[in-house]
Amino acid sequence: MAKELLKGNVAFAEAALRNGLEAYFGYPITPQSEALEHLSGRMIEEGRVFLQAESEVAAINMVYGAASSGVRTMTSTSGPGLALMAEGLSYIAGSEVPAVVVNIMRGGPGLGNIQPSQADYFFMTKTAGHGDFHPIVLAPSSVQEIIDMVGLAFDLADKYRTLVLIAGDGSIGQMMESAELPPMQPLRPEPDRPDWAIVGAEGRAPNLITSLYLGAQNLEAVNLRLQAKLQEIRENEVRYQEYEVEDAELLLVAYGTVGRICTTVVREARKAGKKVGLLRPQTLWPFPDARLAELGARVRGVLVAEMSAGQMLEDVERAIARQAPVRFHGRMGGVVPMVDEILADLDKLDEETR
Amino acid sequence: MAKELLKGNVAFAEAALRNGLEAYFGYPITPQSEALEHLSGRMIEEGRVFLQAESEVAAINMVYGAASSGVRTMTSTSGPGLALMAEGLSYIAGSEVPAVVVNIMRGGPGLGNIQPSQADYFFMTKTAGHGDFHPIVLAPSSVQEIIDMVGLAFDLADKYRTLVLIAGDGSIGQMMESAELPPMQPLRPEPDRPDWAIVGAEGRAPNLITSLYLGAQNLEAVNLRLQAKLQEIRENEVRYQEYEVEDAELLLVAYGTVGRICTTVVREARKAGKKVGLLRPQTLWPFPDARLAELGARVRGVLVAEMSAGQMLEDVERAIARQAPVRFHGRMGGVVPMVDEILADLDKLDEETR
Amino acid sequence: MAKGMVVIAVDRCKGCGLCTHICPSNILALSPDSFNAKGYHHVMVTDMEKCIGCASCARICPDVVFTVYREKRVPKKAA
Amino acid sequence: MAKGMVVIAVDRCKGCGLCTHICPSNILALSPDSFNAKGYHHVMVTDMEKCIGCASCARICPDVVFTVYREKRVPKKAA
Amino acid sequence: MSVAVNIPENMDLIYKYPDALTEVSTHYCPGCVHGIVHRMVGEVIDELGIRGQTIGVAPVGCAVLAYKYFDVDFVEAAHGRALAMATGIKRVNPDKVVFTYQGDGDLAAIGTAETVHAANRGEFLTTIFINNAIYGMTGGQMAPTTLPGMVTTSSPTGRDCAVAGYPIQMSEILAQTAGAAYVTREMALDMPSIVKTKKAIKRAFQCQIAGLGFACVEVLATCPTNWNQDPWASLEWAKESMTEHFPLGTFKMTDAVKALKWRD
Amino acid sequence: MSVAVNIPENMDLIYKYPDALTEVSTHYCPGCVHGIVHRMVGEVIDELGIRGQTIGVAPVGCAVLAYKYFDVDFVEAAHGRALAMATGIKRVNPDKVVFTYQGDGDLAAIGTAETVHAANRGEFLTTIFINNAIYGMTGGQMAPTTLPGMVTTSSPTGRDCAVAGYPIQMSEILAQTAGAAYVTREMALDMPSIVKTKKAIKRAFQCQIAGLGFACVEVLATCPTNWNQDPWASLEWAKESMTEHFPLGTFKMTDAVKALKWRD
Amino acid sequence: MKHEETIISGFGGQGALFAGQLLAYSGMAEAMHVTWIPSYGPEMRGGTANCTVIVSDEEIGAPIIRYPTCAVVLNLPSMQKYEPLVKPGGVLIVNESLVDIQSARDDIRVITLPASDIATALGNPRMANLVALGALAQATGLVALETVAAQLEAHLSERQRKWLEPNKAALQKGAELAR
Amino acid sequence: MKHEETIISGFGGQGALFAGQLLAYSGMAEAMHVTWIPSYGPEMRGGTANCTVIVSDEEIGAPIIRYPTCAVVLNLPSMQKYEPLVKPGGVLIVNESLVDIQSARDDIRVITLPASDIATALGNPRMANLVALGALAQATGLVALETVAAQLEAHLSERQRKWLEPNKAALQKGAELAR
Ligand SMILES: Cc1ncc(C[n+]2csc(CCOP(=O)(O)OP(=O)(O)O)c2C)c(N)n1
Ligand SMILES: Cc1ncc(C[n+]2csc(CCOP(=O)(O)OP(=O)(O)O)c2C)c(N)n1
Ligand code: SF4
Ligand code: SF4
Ligand code: SF4
Ligand code: SF4
Repeated sequence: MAKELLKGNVAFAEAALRNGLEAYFGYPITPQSEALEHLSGRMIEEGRVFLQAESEVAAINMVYGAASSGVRTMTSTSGPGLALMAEGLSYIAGSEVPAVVVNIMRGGPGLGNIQPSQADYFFMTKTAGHGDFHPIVLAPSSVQEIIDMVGLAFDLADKYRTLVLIAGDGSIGQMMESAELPPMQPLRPEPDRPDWAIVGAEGRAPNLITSLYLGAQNLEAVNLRLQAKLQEIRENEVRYQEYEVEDAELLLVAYGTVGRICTTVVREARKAGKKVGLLRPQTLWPFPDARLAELGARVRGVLVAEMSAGQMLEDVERAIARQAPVRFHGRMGGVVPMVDEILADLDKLDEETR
Repeated sequence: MAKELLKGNVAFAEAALRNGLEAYFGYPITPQSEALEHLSGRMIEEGRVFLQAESEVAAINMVYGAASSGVRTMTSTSGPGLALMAEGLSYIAGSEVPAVVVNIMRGGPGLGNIQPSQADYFFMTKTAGHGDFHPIVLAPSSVQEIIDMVGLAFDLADKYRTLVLIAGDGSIGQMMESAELPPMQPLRPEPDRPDWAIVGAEGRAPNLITSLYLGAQNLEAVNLRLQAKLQEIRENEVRYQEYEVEDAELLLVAYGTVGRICTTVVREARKAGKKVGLLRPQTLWPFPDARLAELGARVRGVLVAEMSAGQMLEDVERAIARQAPVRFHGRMGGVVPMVDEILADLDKLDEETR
Repeated sequence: MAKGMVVIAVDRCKGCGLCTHICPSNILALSPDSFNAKGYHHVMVTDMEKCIGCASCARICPDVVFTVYREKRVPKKAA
Repeated sequence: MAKGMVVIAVDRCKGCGLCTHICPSNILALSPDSFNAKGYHHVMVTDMEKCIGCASCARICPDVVFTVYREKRVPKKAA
Repeated sequence: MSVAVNIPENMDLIYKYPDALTEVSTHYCPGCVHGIVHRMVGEVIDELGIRGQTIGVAPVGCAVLAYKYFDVDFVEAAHGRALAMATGIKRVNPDKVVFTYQGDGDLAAIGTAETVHAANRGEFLTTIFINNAIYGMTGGQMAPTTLPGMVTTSSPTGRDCAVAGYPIQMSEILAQTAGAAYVTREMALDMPSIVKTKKAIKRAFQCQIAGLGFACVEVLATCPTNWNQDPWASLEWAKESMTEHFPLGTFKMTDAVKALKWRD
Repeated sequence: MSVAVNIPENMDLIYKYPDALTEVSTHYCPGCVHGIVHRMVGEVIDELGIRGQTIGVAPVGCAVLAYKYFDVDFVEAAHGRALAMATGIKRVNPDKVVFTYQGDGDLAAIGTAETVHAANRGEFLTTIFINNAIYGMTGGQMAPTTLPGMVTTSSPTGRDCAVAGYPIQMSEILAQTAGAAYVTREMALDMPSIVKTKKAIKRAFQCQIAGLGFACVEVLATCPTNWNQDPWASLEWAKESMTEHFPLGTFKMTDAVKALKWRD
Repeated sequence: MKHEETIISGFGGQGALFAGQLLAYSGMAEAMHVTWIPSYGPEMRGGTANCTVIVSDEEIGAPIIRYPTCAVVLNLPSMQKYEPLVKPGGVLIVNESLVDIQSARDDIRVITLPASDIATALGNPRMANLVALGALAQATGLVALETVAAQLEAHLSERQRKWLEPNKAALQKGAELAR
Repeated sequence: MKHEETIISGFGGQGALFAGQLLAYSGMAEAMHVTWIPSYGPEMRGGTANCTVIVSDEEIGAPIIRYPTCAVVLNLPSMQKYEPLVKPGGVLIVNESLVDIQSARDDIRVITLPASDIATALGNPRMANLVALGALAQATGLVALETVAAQLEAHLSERQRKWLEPNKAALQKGAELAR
């Protein structure tokens, strides 16, 4: 496929379709509505399922239903909508059906506004709902990466029978960039639905999708199995990208839009003769804590940059465990950090740790 | 008042009423329904507002409305219901109205079961909804303490115009214990509603309760104010209880029901000649990290016990920052840890760190 | 001979007594002193000869305790 | 003399033109070339003499641009 | 299930345990109408020969464990979201028969939006709606359908409608949606009504199979436990009191549904 | 607001800027009916003399900033939850006049449960429901009220009701609730209908003040921007097409409401 | 030091929960610390009901225990479940009217008494719980029988008032049999 | 190395976003990295519209910037907002048909041209964006004018096709005036 100039929202939607998305359910919310709009035409064109739900609560439970039937299904939303999905997300996690949810983050709390933000980090990585579970959380920093991550998300969801979230932000959703879409994948024919899927019990014992387990011991057993799976994911699926960390004395940690901004910061800092490197987590859960612990032992200081009051910051602090000072550059409410502002904080960190 | 044998759910409900609760909105869910049931009679008796809502989503938004009018108001629920409230909680936080929400935790994820659990720790302390905020989270370990904490919760909510959550579990809700209720407080008369409250604009400029701030700069300013308030709370409202930590070589950290179980563990361990102490956080947010960091420097090892896969564990690890090994004893799905099992893990830690 | 006949899955019965009220022949009763495996006073037939095979018991029983038989009818014209 | 009269808050106008269609006297039009402070071609009265003071313009205007006056009526009996 | 008895030659089997039900004994209280309706649904599945094509959606409510009792593929939905989940399922399995089985708290309180919109979209789904005027599972709190004056654990002095709202009439509401093809209120409280309810359930399944639109059968039922009544008395009470606030009848039936040929 | 003009002695002021509105110019698009209805609500508040007793609840939708335009206490609710929030407010301020102002996405999609239950409880609230058949604020996606065949950004080939559901008739639904005292569908699309709508709004406020129950005025409106029509053309189109799917009329009016004395 | 961790268990209507509450009230009345916690949840539909009561001179840590120091079993399933769990040196009270198996434990004190039959004789089989409670008080010496009787008087519901004297007799009878 | 960070800003209907996309397409066509991001949100109702386009030989970090190296201002509010922000050494293109103030900056290159008038003369005032884009291409040398014309041809919507030649003329005219 050739490169095209693609808007992030349209790109991830089309990428999902080409990765075999069979059913999309969603409710409009800025700044991701173009994804829903794109699929409203394309899915019908391809003879697949598109349905605008009456709310995000309904949308996630429709996804839950379709996922229970073993098809590739997803929804997309932004903060307030994601919050409404929390119960459904927990049910999806508890009954171990594969599903993908894209969250294009906007300013909060409450109605806030619709500018880019990363303030749903905690919500997505720590919980996403009541009870013990973590979804896999992927954090793209470009239109190309969100395209690629949609494919990855479906593969991981299917492989682990788990919930996968994609943590974008308004900037990635609204931006156009040149990127390449994947080729159209053929749909899995119905008879190939996974053997746990509920599709009618003809010729076999009935299947059941549930998250109810009466009796503490039973539910604990399920939780232990879930935790074992999460452990496996922790061991195998940590992803991150490093820029110039080999000789870095100062380490930047940032993801998504801020991550890509920090590549410029690294370039500028290097021009100014500072040995700065960047670790950009591509999975927010599982988090690259082992790698950070290693780097923490080697660098003079760490600067975390986020569009939030400091959420990933806590995970970085935990990983670094005071091996080096950890400082924070955060913008909120839709303000996107600028290269020179981050550079200024790097300078301070440099002096402080010299 | 004399001591009575009181069930946790009834106790906190009656305590709320006596602390000036003017309006309760809720939706039944085990294991907290007795609170709603108790108030269904008592509030009407006292001429106050009790309304069983059509859902938790409606309940929290009714609370939001009543709170906007400057009255003491609350709801109570359990995991799945709390998850449904996430959006509303974020609005309440974003528009800075005081409200109290009691969460009597049960096994998850999904429908799970109704036995005691502590697996909503992340949900409550890290986020409770989309965007940047933390509610204050109080963690009672006895019927008396949940009574006392309801009063504290309303005071803190009013003082900081913030959301306060009470993190109970099925055991605290269902248990009867002897405890003393506070005396009946008189209701604040309507003219004394706070000056920001919306009660009709007669004779003054209109008031507005909103969480919408167009323009990134405006919303950032609001967030900065919010964060400043949270910082103030961090500095002033950390609460915890210590048992025998003075000479402790091994430190237990546990809250709520597990916290009280661990007092027995400490007693038993001491009988066996082990120098064990317990730190029991009473506020989960703000978290007693400074105190833990101090203790971490002094002890040989730390054992965290929770009814979860390890949630508070992460905060403890961050605070201890590898000054001492941190180990974990966790039960899930409604299983309550037993004294001897925790003792066994303490023994292991003892040997490991000798 | 009886027109109908019921077979009772005794251990499914929870002793709710609905069938005893509905039986037009009044031949169902709860065992006054024996318990089934679940610990309930279960249903019994007091006089099977009077059973008319109406299946009312089966239709009202929430626990599907009854299997019902009825005398073969002389085939009529199809309705 | 005109039966009615309107006062226009020019800078509130967004030039939607609803009033120009509704005016029974057909005396409202959008300024063909002048803009108001908001940058819109705003409404103007072409012939105030023909205004009958019906307030239709005021009632349909989404931006409450109009204030309307009408000739005093000879007081009638109360309805 | 079967007991070793000799069945005389001249006897026809006229009622047997439905194939579509498992042999698991239910957790329902003695005399609970849930069991009666389960049986009817099982029979309808048998009669239509759709066991292998049917997918059930269990609610949160006393029927939460319904999946144990039906020998068909099942999912357990979140409280109130059965029809949203069913929509997701049906849309990706358009050739399967999907039904939800829901209580009044589930369908008419927390699930109101999902219910109304599934109906209004005309989802090809069948809903069995058990209206027992109370929240059974959680210990007898007031339901949106609780009758005026009725004492529950959350209306201890009896439902005061002026404060707590009125019994909600879901069938009347659903009949106002364009997508509903068949909306009826029945009861399962005596022999004629049980026979009639079963017919309605069958029609509601056939409506789906024929692709005619959304079908909902509201069944007036009892909860002897939380009503604090003996099972038979509760049937009598319900017949008298519930029908007063919930008039029986078919509130919507499109011509196509009317014209359905019965496959008996 | 005022301009220095000489008003002849023989002239009466017959229309002036309502006191209950602030002087802030709205953010609505040129020709948007939201502005017309705002004005009417402002006038009604003036006429009833309740500015200081009124509390408004803004929705999420194009009217999200309504609080800027009314000179009364206001809250901004979460999307769809205006009536839940209003319930909380009214219950603790029973002597105040509380109204919600909501769009079709807010009231009839995500807020369906809150809407139906506030009505069914008979909350003493007044709801102004702007039905413009589209999601204006988010860029013109299909609403639950979008007409068959209508092109929107999420129904690019026109709404196919068989797949996307039918235009939902909320007034018909709300009329089925016991707590609703006054439910009417009006339009604000030409002079007579505007005059009539204002009367309905006034009645809906009076209904609340008199404590008669829940009142909802559905107002058929336009969204010239997302309909891609010139403002006047959009009024004409709406009059023709919308009324076909949303018949005008009063769907419920209790005798007490009928008997209301007009304080004009 | 006094400290007992008791589980009382039986069928739904047998009053296990109330007996537990009475024990807790009695402990309170004697100025001890007490906790009472019921089993709750799915077991509610039909099934059994049980509660855990801890009465202690010291502040109570864990309100939920796995191995009781005393168990009162009013029916067969309860016997099967709790008999093996009683801590060595503990006490097991068995309602032999409904439990037709015997305990094989020789490291605990087993008190077997026909509680339901005694209760029926006293007028109401539902008083078996009090017979057993009387035995428990007697066997453990945890609380005085008079205290229990006084608490019974204080906490019997209006509707049950008429059963006060028979109830007291039941307590008494149980205590006698445990002597 | 080529690297320009451009903001194009105007009223809703003035085509600022499309001009930005054309610039991005042209950058792509010349094998450079590009990003385009619109302002979105409440400004949509009425108000102004702007976009940020970065075209660069290198991979692009921040897609959002505060100080552009080029700004194209099609109306007065845009002029007021962006004129002060252009980086020293940068380029400012001003549509003087609608902007009646002058830039006081002497550290940047200011190109003032009556874009709307030119566009009107060419048949449609809506082509002012292309006049300005032509000037931008010319002034910065970021992309060749032919590339822009080719991309215009490739991306003009069906409905707009009839305006292709006048559009090209507008580009040309703008470029001429910036020479
Ligand atoms: C989100 C959420 N809220 C509340 C509950 C608790 N809950 C379980 S069932 C139920 C209501 C049951 O009533 P109904 O639907 O009428 O069914 P019934 O038990 O009477 O058959 C409630 C409130 C829950 N599980 N999840
Ligand atoms: C939970 C949530 N979901 C979605 C949105 C996005 N959203 C804002 S307004 C709106 C719909 C607006 O349509 P309507 O209510 O019809 O009002 P209109 O704008 O047409 O006046 C939506 C979906 C949101 N803010 N919150
Ligand atoms: S079949 Fe009819 S007559 Fe026979 S036992 Fe059943 S109800 Fe009675
Ligand atoms: S008052 Fe009537 S006649 Fe006068 S300008 Fe307005 S619409 Fe026209
Ligand atoms: S609680 Fe009520 S609805 Fe539930 S099983 Fe028992 S009788 Fe049936
Ligand atoms: S988008 Fe539509 S509803 Fe919103 S202000 Fe513009 S015209 Fe009105």
